Amino acid sequence: MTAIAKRIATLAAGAAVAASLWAAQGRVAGGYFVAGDAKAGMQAFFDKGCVRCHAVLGEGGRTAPDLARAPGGHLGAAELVAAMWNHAPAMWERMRAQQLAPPKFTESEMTNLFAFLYSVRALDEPGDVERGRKLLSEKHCLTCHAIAGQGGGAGPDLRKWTSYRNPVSWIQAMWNHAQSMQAMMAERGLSWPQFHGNDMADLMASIRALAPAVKGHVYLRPANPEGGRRLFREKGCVACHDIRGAGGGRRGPDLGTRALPRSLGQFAGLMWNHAPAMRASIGTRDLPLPQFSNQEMSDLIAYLFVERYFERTGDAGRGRRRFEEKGCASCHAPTGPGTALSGWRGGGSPIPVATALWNHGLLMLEKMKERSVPWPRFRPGEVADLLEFLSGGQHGPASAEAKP
Amino acid sequence: MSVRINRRDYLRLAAGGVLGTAASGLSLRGVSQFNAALAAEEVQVPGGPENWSPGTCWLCPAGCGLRVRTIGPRAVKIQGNPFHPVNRGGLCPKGLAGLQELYHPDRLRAPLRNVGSRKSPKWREISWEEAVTTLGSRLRRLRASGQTHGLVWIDRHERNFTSRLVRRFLTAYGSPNYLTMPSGLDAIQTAVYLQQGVRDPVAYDLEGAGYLLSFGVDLLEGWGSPVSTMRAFGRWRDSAGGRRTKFVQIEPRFSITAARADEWVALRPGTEAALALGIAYVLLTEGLYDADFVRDHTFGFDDWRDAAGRPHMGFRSLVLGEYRLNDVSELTGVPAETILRLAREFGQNRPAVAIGDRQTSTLPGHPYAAMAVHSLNALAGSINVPGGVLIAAGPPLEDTDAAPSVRTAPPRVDATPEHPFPGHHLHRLPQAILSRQPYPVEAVLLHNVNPVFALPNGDAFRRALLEVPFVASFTTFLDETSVLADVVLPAPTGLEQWQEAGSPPTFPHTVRSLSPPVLPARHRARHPADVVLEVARFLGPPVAGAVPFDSLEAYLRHCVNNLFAAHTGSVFSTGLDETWNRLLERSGWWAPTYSDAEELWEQMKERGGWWVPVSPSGERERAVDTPSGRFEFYSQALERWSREHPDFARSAGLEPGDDHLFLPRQPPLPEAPRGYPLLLLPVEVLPLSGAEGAHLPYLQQIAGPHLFEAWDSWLEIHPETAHKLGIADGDRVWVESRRGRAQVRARCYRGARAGVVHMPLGYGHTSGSRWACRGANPLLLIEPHYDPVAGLPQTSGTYVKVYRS
Amino acid sequence: MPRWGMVIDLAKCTACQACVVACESENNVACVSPEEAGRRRILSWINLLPEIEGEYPHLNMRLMPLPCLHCDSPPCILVCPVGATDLSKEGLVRQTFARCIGCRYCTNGCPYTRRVFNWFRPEFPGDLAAALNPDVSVRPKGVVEKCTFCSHRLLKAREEAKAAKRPLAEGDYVPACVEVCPAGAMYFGDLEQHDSAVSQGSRNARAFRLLEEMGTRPKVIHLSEGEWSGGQTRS
Amino acid sequence: MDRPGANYSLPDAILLQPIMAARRSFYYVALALLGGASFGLAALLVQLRWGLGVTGLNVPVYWGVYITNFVFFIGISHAGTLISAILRLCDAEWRRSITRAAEVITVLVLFFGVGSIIVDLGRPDRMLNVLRHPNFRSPLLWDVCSISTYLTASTIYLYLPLIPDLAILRDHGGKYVWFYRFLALGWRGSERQQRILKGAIGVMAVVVIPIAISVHTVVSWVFGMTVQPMWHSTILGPYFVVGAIFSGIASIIIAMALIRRIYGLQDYLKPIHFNNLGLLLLVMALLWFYFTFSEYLTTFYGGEPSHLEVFYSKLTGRFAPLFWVMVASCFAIPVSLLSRARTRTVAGTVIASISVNVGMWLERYTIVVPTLSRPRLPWAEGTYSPTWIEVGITLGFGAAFLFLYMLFTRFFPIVSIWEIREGRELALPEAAARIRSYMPGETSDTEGKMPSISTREIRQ
Repeated sequence: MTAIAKRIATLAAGAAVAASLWAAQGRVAGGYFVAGDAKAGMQAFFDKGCVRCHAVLGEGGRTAPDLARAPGGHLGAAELVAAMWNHAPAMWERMRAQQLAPPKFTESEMTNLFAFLYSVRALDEPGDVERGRKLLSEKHCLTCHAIAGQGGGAGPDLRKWTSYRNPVSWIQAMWNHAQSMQAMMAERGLSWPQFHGNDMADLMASIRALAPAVKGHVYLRPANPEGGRRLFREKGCVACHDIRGAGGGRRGPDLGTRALPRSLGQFAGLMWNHAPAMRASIGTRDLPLPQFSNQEMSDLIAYLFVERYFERTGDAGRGRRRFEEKGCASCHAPTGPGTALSGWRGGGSPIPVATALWNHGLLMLEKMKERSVPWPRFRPGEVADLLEFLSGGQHGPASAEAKP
Repeated sequence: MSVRINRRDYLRLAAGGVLGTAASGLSLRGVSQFNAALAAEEVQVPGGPENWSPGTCWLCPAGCGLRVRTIGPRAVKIQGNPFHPVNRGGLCPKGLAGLQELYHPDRLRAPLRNVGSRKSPKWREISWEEAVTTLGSRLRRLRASGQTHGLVWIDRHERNFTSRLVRRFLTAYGSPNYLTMPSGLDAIQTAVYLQQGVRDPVAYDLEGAGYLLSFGVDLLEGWGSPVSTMRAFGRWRDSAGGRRTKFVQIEPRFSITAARADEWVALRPGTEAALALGIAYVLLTEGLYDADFVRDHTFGFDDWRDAAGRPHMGFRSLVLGEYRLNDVSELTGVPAETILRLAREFGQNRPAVAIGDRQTSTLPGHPYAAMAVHSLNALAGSINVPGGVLIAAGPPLEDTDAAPSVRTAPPRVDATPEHPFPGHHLHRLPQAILSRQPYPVEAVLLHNVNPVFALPNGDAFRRALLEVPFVASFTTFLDETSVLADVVLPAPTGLEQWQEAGSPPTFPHTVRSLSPPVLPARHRARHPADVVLEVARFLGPPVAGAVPFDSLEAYLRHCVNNLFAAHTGSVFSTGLDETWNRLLERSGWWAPTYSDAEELWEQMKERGGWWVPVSPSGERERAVDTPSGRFEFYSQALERWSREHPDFARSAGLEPGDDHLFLPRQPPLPEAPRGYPLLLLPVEVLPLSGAEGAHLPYLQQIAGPHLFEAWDSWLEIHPETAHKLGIADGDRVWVESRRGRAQVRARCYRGARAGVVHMPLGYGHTSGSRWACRGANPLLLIEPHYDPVAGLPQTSGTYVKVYRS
Repeated sequence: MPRWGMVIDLAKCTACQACVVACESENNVACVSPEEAGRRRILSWINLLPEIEGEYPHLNMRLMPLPCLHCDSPPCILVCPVGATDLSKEGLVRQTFARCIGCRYCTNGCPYTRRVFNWFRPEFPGDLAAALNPDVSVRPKGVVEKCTFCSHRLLKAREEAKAAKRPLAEGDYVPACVEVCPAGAMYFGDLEQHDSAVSQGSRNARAFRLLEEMGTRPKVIHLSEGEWSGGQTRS
Repeated sequence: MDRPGANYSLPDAILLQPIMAARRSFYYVALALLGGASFGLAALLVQLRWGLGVTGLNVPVYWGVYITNFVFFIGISHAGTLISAILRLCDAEWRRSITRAAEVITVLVLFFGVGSIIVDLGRPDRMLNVLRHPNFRSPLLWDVCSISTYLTASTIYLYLPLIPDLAILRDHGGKYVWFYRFLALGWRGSERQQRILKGAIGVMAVVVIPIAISVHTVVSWVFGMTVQPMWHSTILGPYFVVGAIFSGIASIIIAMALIRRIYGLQDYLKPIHFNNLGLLLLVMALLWFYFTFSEYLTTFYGGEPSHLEVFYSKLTGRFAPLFWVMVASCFAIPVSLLSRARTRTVAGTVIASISVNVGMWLERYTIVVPTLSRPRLPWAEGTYSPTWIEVGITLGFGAAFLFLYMLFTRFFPIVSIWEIREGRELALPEAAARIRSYMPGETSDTEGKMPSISTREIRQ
């Protein structure tokens, strides 16, 4: 079919497609985006056969973990490669059992694949109606709100928003009314509802189920991280929040180091959870609570996510220690039998590591088995340190006998 | 007279002759002349610049995407559009044969006016101006006499933009009478309405299904949208998928669909409902049904008491009491072990789907039986879940494109009080016309339809149309219906016009296919919509104001503007884009490739259309709108209606208020009249499905592959039955019912049930084109009777006798 | 050197015959008159071969799409007295229409009956000749014709690849029948390329070659239907 | 009526009579035959104009009556040359009056054999492609080669013994002396000329036998080399050769009977000739039966389904009537007539021969058509019945053949005059000497060596 697809591609050359979750409007130096093309990454995900075992958000094979859902938290590129690394031997074992050859990747393919995985992990899942229904009562939503006329009348009928398909939109709508809502809840002695994990999506699903009449969908357009960065300053976030000591305020948590949830919607949920505290804090400083359009909120969150993709949080010194501890040095030292990694060009980026893992890893595993070296496993943060160390080039120039 | 030839003369003559012949034959000139004569016979194909254009298939309602190869001014090949979500590059034989329709020698070449009588027409070519004036002044007169509701428009499809334009025109003009040809899904649609309370089109996520029971549905022979069904079939058996969906075909005849199924279950004709309820019996007794779904989302499963405290029978009691395994086995002729096994497989392989009752692409099944089959879906919990039965979301522009309101019109001419659930009941039109009830029909406009040929009561249609004062037909061929018209207006084929299609039948996604003309229209053909717009202008306000568009193209642009305003969906693209967009849309992001309506329009023209890749599944409640708010095994809608219509119970042969009237049940089986021992079941064959295709040689050639039949109808008869009647394979026989008789070739077929004979539908044209007028139309033998619930014509009870001619 | 082959998965085939019509329309195969069709003189290059077994209600029917099998040892090309049919280096069994003398020895030599003969001059009534493909010559009366695996498409694909300065890739060259199969039951490609779909298909456990025992070594390989086994494919 | 030559006092004057004068009936018959031929010609023209579609051929029965005719005609051609050469080499003295009649059959019928193939071509205009683009792997091309060789050889073999008779005609005076003079190549009957002629005839007689056998073997290979059921058989070569000789002998007998009757040559073609040929025919009938039995038994015993399909379609199926008529007319009738001396009369042998020829045509037909009707794949069974075009062309060929044969007798002596004379004058002592040489105790110059024609002398 590819020939036909190609012919069609020329036919439809006009219809340039640049759809990604992070609409890269400024793909120039200084612009914020996730390196690589997520859709091309998905192509690689399909073409290389990953999809035969792995799914993303339920699309694909069922024999291996859903890469969008597991592990649960936010993973930057370094953590992605660590997860890959740690599971590689088990995966190869299963592939061998099924007589599948591990695919090989070029660096650009790996870049795209990472962009894809990072993007897809930021997506929210469709909610679970049953769970949402339980949440509705647990969170006392129906005390104030009605759904299609059923429930309390103090707040607006939630049916109004059933066409909103994105949890971020919901949070944004709530956010903008947080003030009045807080007041009303205080009046009724209700605690501020907290949303964790997929709660928001589940709530949305059950609300939609209960208010079936509204047709049409309101979606968010792909977020613009560059715009998000601007908003971060314009809306005054920077006054309280810092991003890894980049000159922001210290009153709020540093958004560059704090653990992120997996998806954008979950992040929005966290914002919501902290709204009263934030308001309180803002209130003391006499600043207005920032108001967002829903596209603005998604831009802002996207900015924070993209910021965390290639976080260089590692420490070269710690990395050197890891290099020794994990046994890497026994082979990859300049005099070792393996490829010397010192001064590895681009070694500071996770992409070449992942590429090398796929292209040479199996061979390496066998060599390690011969020499009874255990396959190293990395805990969170360790890979970042290692990468920082490797890119630092402390060990001098690459040795002459480096193997390809 | 005696001519003496002496020896010398004779020899001279002989020698001269021989030499002369030899000389002329062997001389170089002779040889070259002979060769030149042969070369002149050879067909030279002119070349030219090559181009590929997107197109939309017009040969069935599915509207698959096409890519059309043109060489200079000629279209030379039709292929599938790989971007089109319905067919993804594949195409069925019908679509591929489209070029034979485009270049058909018998196409109408100009508007025609009948200058003879209606019964024996004489045709004169007229200009388009004259045609429009004729049409317009006729409608103007009708309006002047206050009879606007006497106008009836019969359409082919009702789910595309053009049909919306026509409805808008009719509403503005003042007629409620927009009718369409039956789709064959009417029985299922009725069951879905009775049990789920929704009128939106039913759809099936076939690709996602894990187990499929088809109760006589011609899944691979033209049902629904054929290519997407075939694609799903291919996916079921894709070994890379790791799992194979089992597909069980339940029908009396070993059809192509049955042959390709994983299992074929032969049953006594007309007992599909009993078998479905027998399977339900096993599911209930063995606890294999989705108890959570049944508990939380259904109504009428257990016995219940109404508000007045009257006890009512529940589905469980009905099934356990009246459809016991052995009884069902005896009635259907299916071994009890088979039923047991089917039920266990159905209960254990989720998502499991049941489709039925017995459908062809033109003939509906029985609504009660459809309810019985649909109840299995409820037992399996397959209502509106991925891989189950879905309710297709309406197109998003529904609300933004409402027709301008005019004064309220009287009820539709086919909406008779006997039947509660009006869909389109075209077969009732003849009676309405002939009886002039509820009001006289003054004019009928036909849009690419041929009810005289394709409906079971075609002859009544013929008689009725002759009574209508004015009939006009938009058509590509002078078919059986068009010959009854006063004015015949040549319509172009899908390659010569703005071709568009709505969501295909049974396809779960909202789809809008659209493509510009590939070639200029041949033979002075004009798109009916353009003619309607011109007639509207002729009529002046308010009609003209209601459809303020210069051309169909302008209207389509208007529709696309609405599509853009809906802020959802995406332009057709690769499967990869589809997955990506689906991932995004499901989590609330919309990443279109266009930023305004203009770009959307351009991209739709290039790619062939727009669609919503997210399936409407997952929200069960949205698919139910019944009084109980749940799936109803016991149809309260039917119950409420019957209270006002006591005749209903009587027509079903039951006491008013009997609970059986509102629960699924096995309809009574017709009995064979004396002297007519064989049951005739007309069957669908893919090349001629939907009663269309007989005019194309490509399709005629492949009509009956299992028997090497081509170009002619045949009668499938079991070899033993044939032997008893003294009929040999290939004999010409008469098939005679009480309604008429037809001559066909008998073919012994081991896949026919003893005592049952089959004839393919789609044959037996008497007008239209040189290639179509072959074989016999089994519908002329069928004695249709109408079911009591929806009044759908039932074609399964016709008995015939067969004898050698 | 590629060796072109085709795999037809009978498990996926719906017997719709789209391949038949796609082929006829691509290759200018004329439709014969109904009377001629009655004498089985239909010219289609690919047909559905029905094979029914058993008695009602225990029946099985195999409907096998059958183009020319492009044998590696084709019995048909040996017998042609004028060399009008040959095996190309890439394994296509070709027919030179302009040289064929119409002796029909090849039609009889083919154990699969996959060759057809132009009994009459092909007819394209009305404007039907407008739909003819200029890449394929229209055969005159009196010559034998057959499936070419749409070899004109190979020429075209090769030219296009050459123009784009790249090697011929899998999927560049696909016959009309394969391209259009709605169920995706047909695969086409290079049997020598071990990771191509056809090569993998040819090694599938369900693979069989029709009348293999004749030693014809066909390059059209069918995959048998397989069966449902509790939700798992048995392949 | 003026009948030139009637007053010649030569001993064999009667042999020249047909050449010197023709009876009116000759013209009537000739006209009738020409009419038959033109009917065939008309059919042929129709076929050329519209294509082979006008025949009853179809899918999968691509070959029918034409190919049957081809094999049949080529078979008959063995009549001639092969029989005459064998008899000549064996010094069968009774051959003398029949060799010419046989050789003519060969040459003429070969044209119709070749003609049948050309008529069967879809593109006869491209016939010469077999020379332009020959594919030597095709048995059909082997056929082209062997048949053209055979035609050349048998024409020479017909012509050589004709030379002395042409000289007789030249010297005899009458019409077309220039014609006979041209053809007689200056034959004077000198010793050298006689030696050369006899040497040439001897060589040709030896050469023509393997060629003739090869021709029919190759014809059988056209079928045998394919893998079709009941064609693909090793026995087919000898089976076809036996069949060919069988039908050839039958044809000679019929031709002899006609000549004998029409030209009053009872004195030359005596019952003994018919008796001898009848015995030969009997032998061939038995041989034919042996081969047929062997072939069908092997097929049956092998039990390959595709072969059995064809087998049963012949023995019990659709082709059974043709098959059993063939068995009756090739075996039952001739054997019952010929095995008894009482029925091995002129009439008896002629009846047997007609029956054999009918049977052999049917044999060819039941070899060609049933196999094609039942292809290997479970395809729909083929049905075939020839149309009037095929019947017409077949009849036309038959008529044209008879016409040409008649024309030959009108221009050349159908019984070899010089060989008769030679026999009369030399054969008896020679035969006596030869027989003596078989006897014990006899020695002679010709010890260990067969007396040959070249040692003898012909006197005019």
